Amino acid sequence: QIKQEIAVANATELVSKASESCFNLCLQKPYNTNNDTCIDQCLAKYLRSWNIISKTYVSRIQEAANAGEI
Amino acid sequence: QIKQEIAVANATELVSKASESCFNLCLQKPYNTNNDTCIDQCLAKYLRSWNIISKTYVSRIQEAANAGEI
Amino acid sequence: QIKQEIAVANATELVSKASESCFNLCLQKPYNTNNDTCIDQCLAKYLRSWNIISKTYVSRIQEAANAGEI
Amino acid sequence: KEMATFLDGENAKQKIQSAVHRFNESCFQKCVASVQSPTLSAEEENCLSGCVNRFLDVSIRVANGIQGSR
Amino acid sequence: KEMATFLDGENAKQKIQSAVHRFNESCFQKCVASVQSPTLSAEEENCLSGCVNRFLDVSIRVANGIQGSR
Amino acid sequence: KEMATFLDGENAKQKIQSAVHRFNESCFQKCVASVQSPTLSAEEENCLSGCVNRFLDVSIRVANGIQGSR
Repeated sequence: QIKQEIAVANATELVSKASESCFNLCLQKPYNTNNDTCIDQCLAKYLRSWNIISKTYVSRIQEAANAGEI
Repeated sequence: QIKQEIAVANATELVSKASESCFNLCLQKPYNTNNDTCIDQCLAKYLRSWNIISKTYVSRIQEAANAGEI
Repeated sequence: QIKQEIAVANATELVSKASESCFNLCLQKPYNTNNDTCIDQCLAKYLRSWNIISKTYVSRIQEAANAGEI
Repeated sequence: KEMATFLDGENAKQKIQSAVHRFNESCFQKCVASVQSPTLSAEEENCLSGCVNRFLDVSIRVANGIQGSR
Repeated sequence: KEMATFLDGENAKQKIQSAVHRFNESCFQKCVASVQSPTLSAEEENCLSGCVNRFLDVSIRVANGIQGSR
Repeated sequence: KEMATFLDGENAKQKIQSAVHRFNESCFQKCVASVQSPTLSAEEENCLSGCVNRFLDVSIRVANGIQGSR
């Protein structure tokens, strides 16, 4: 159950941060119209970016652990 | 008592966010002088904005609830 | 032990905020190279700034307390 | 039991208030560029309600997109 | 009882530290634009203390303004 | 005891996830300027991994610098 709560918290955080980034990249004042194509492409990019960041970060931690630094 | 704690937390949050927005709109480097008129007008605008955002947001939630979406 | 936890939390916050400020001042896209001299100078400035902010803030609180305002 | 219902209700109210604070901070910054009077212009009001409505549209689309991609 | 007093004191200290972190992050960003040396210029120091003093002035005015509008 | 180990592990995982969210938000903003397609360009991918790697370098240098200055 704790695992599930963490998963929910992570999904919520991801939705919130991706929404904000994509709102800023896709919409303009005075915000009268949607731009769904842009949002979908932006979300796809955001998730790909997440994977790159995650992979790079975890491998840095791994290296540091192997070198006995942490 | 819980209600009161929430009210205090909300007021604190409002003061903090309004102060930051109005500082940025009203003051310039090197920050040697105040600009009270601007701050008062900015705060008035900030509170009006809060009401618009709150009304719009709550009515969207209402709609979604009525449509059985949430 | 509580004191120690607070000290750790403060150091963590300081590292995180100083790193972000100095990253933004010292590094440029595409972030392929470090700039250690700039980071060291930036950190020195950040810590000096912290001392000024802290001194000014505490003396304002002191004044307000002496005037019976808080 | 009644206490739990009360707390759930307070909790939901608190989440809504937090969201309104967050939206207002972001939309005020995007929509209000100057403070010459204490009232909002029609243009600013239109921008503010558009901002929160589009932000909710984007969040719903992003949440659905993330669920679909699993 | 002594524990409670100790905790209150630590709590107050912690709040001050958090505020200093927040002010320093924001004022450093506003006042320090380049990092050519490890020391702050007189202009930067003046800007930093002005920034925190004016921010406190604004916060007090906003807090009073919100209380008055109730 | 097993519960404690489990919680420690979940806690570490959660910290990593939070850091990835934070890095991704910041690096996506710095590295992705437009959304014409759902894929990242080679340039954007290079920028993203550089961004997180340099950010970790800076954080380590800053953490060591702060410890050294005590």
